[in-house]
Amino acid sequence: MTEVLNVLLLSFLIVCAVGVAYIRDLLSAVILFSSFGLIMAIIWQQLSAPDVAMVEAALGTGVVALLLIAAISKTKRAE
Amino acid sequence: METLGGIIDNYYYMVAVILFVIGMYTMLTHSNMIKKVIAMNIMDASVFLMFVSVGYAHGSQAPIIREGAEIFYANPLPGALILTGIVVAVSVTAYALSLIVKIYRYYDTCDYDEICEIRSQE
Amino acid sequence: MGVSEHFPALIVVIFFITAFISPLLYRWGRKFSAALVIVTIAAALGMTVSLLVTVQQAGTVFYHMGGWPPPWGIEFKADPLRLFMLLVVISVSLWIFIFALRDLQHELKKRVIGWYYTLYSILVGSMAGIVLTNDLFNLFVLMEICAISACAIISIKEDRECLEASFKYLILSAMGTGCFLLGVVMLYMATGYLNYSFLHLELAEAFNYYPRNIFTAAALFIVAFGTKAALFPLHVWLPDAHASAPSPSSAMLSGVVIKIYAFALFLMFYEVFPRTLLEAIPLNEIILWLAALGTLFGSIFAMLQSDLKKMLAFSSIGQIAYIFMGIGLNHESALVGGFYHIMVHAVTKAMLFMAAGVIIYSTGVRDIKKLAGIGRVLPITMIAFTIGSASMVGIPGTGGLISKWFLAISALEIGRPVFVIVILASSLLNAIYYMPIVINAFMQQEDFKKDIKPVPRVMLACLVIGMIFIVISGFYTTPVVTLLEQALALYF
Amino acid sequence: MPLSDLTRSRGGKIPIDDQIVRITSRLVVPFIQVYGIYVILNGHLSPGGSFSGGAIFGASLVLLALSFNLEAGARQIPHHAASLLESGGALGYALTGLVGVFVGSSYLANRIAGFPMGQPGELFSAGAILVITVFVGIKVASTIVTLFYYIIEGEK
Repeated sequence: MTEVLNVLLLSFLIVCAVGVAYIRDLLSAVILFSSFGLIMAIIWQQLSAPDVAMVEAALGTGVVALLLIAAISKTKRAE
Repeated sequence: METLGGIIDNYYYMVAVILFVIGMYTMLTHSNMIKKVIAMNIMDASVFLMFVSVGYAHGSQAPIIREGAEIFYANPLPGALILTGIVVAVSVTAYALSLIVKIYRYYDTCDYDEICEIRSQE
Repeated sequence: MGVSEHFPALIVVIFFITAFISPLLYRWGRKFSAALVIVTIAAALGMTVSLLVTVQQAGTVFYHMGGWPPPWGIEFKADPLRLFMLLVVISVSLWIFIFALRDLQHELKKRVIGWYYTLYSILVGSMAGIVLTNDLFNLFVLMEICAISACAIISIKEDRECLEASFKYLILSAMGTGCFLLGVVMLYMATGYLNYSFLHLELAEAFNYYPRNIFTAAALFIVAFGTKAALFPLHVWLPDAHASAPSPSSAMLSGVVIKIYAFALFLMFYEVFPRTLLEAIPLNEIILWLAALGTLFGSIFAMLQSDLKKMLAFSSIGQIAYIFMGIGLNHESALVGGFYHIMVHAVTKAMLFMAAGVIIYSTGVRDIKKLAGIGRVLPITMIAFTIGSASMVGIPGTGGLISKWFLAISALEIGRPVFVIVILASSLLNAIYYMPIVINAFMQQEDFKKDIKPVPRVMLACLVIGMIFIVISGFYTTPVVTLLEQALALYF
Repeated sequence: MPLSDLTRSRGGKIPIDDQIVRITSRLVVPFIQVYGIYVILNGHLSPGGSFSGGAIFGASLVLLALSFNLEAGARQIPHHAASLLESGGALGYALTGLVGVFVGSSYLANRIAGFPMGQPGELFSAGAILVITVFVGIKVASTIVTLFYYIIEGEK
């Protein structure tokens, strides 16, 4: 059962990555990237690395998205 | 058929490599600099995924010592190293973003091609 | 024993301590800020020399961080070759820093100079770490620190070219690091070790089971270090980055930083990968031919430039290729040539960038064509430039000849005369773009028209030291060559 | 473009100046901060540690700045204090490592250098690790705040 979950999560990762590549709106790309990080955090948990999951949830999802949004707010939103 | 079986068995590696390629492709082909930074993060994350999945064996538990029963632990080393890797990636990202904000102030654009155009006209 | 036992770790650590003290010091005791950095680098130099003496008497020294032995802990290794490299890195950075003290005040805003000291110490410390470390993941972290601080000493001069160039450098270097880490994962997958020595033993056997992993890792390493060291087709970031940076940063980046990565690639090939791998696929050939192309194309690109610093930056692409040629020829005396070139080119290119810095400081001219007759107003600077150019071309009496001589001899010895022709051709090309500047500067009848600012004595003294060193390295080669031969004998 | 423009949807206006956001964040922030400190202090016992804890703590300060306004947030941790904490945290790490050298063991040595070890599973059971963790936690938290302000404010 976890196999199915893992495969779903991994395919979601790929979808997010492709989405980031294609979306023209940068803010949406950042949100997609943030969800990429969230899924990544769950995958770390599945891979028995809870400490990495924690760091990914805090840094990868929160702080990086925050910095990206801050940067976009100082520059342009559209690509 | 054997190759296919190998691919299915190692799906973490396959996904990691696919993400690496997507990340690198986006980083090198898109001219928007913020997009490049996001893609760089995706590329890094894919390498981290690969590293951690090397340390994971099917059914292994998180490496936290518990009393009593013998538990089959995952290799803690990749996890510990990847922590450092994530922090390094975040610091590179932050530095790149602060550069982008400064570049925007001079060129009024985040697009690398446009910057090259502006520079070539001078 | 006492504290001397800890020198391998302390050499790296004191730089980081200084780096974090200096912003605090810059706030309250600005006078001591620069002195602190100089004292730190000098202390590291002293430790390196003392360590070199120890190593030559007692053999290679290993240092385990936190007392944990490998493969669990991080290991630092001090063998003669690394210490030679460390000696070059630290002494050249001390020399550049003394030059930088005056030059920075004119190129940077006052409030960022304190941060420049911080970044400079971090950069030197991380390079010392890259040289000494014996652990792949530690190498990755230090490489990333080195890349960020190298970008930062470019972008600290906040004009548009610097920012853009340093962004380009950052992105390409991040790509390089990504490739490197993927390669590390491949090796970890096959062996389960990250320590060089353990990897070397284990890979010889693992090569029979997972050849593809190891091939991929080798390819990724070539791309990663090639990008960071500006090996020919991966050099695109270098000219902008090195040309637009403040002159001391250019001297540092072109003189030292790119060589560190060439050295790291050397370690990968001779300390990590087993010999069987290098015999199984022609990795050396790939590097050799890229290097041969690099020597030629670097010089050809340099010929087309009109900006002085840009020309010097392109010339770095040609010169770093000699070092890669030394690695690629896979022969002891070729490596002696390569390492000798690391030392000579570090000094020469740093001195040329310093001379360019003096010219820009004093006259504000960057265009090569406008330099006519400058030799009469800035004689010492232009004499330094002349000697530096002579060393680049490889005229007898300068250090540049010695390294090319060793490379050519070993190319003949292993029966590859093609590379002798490549070396000769590239020397000729070097002469074509360096000599006109020198001739114009001294021979031109017309006077130099611009006003000149008087040049501080410290800057001129630095140039004189460089000149003396280049000439000495051209005549008195025995100690360094003996040291290198001794050090390299461990690998063959 | 100011930050509030970003949160506006394309048609209507939803400014970030919102009562609900303010009250919620005022409620949540103390808990986040306590959680951050918990993660920092228990890094050697449970998943987490200085990086994640410091990031959580720093993010709480940024959240405060976002939900009120930047000036109110900046008052929480002034710029010069932040840069002081950054250098101090890193310096603390390096100097703690040096203790090992002075005692006669190696750099960053822990048990061998004679740091007191408690019972496994207790808070004070890891010697130098806890000290280093606290220093790094301070550094990470202040760095994140500094980074955010640096990007959002630009030229200081």
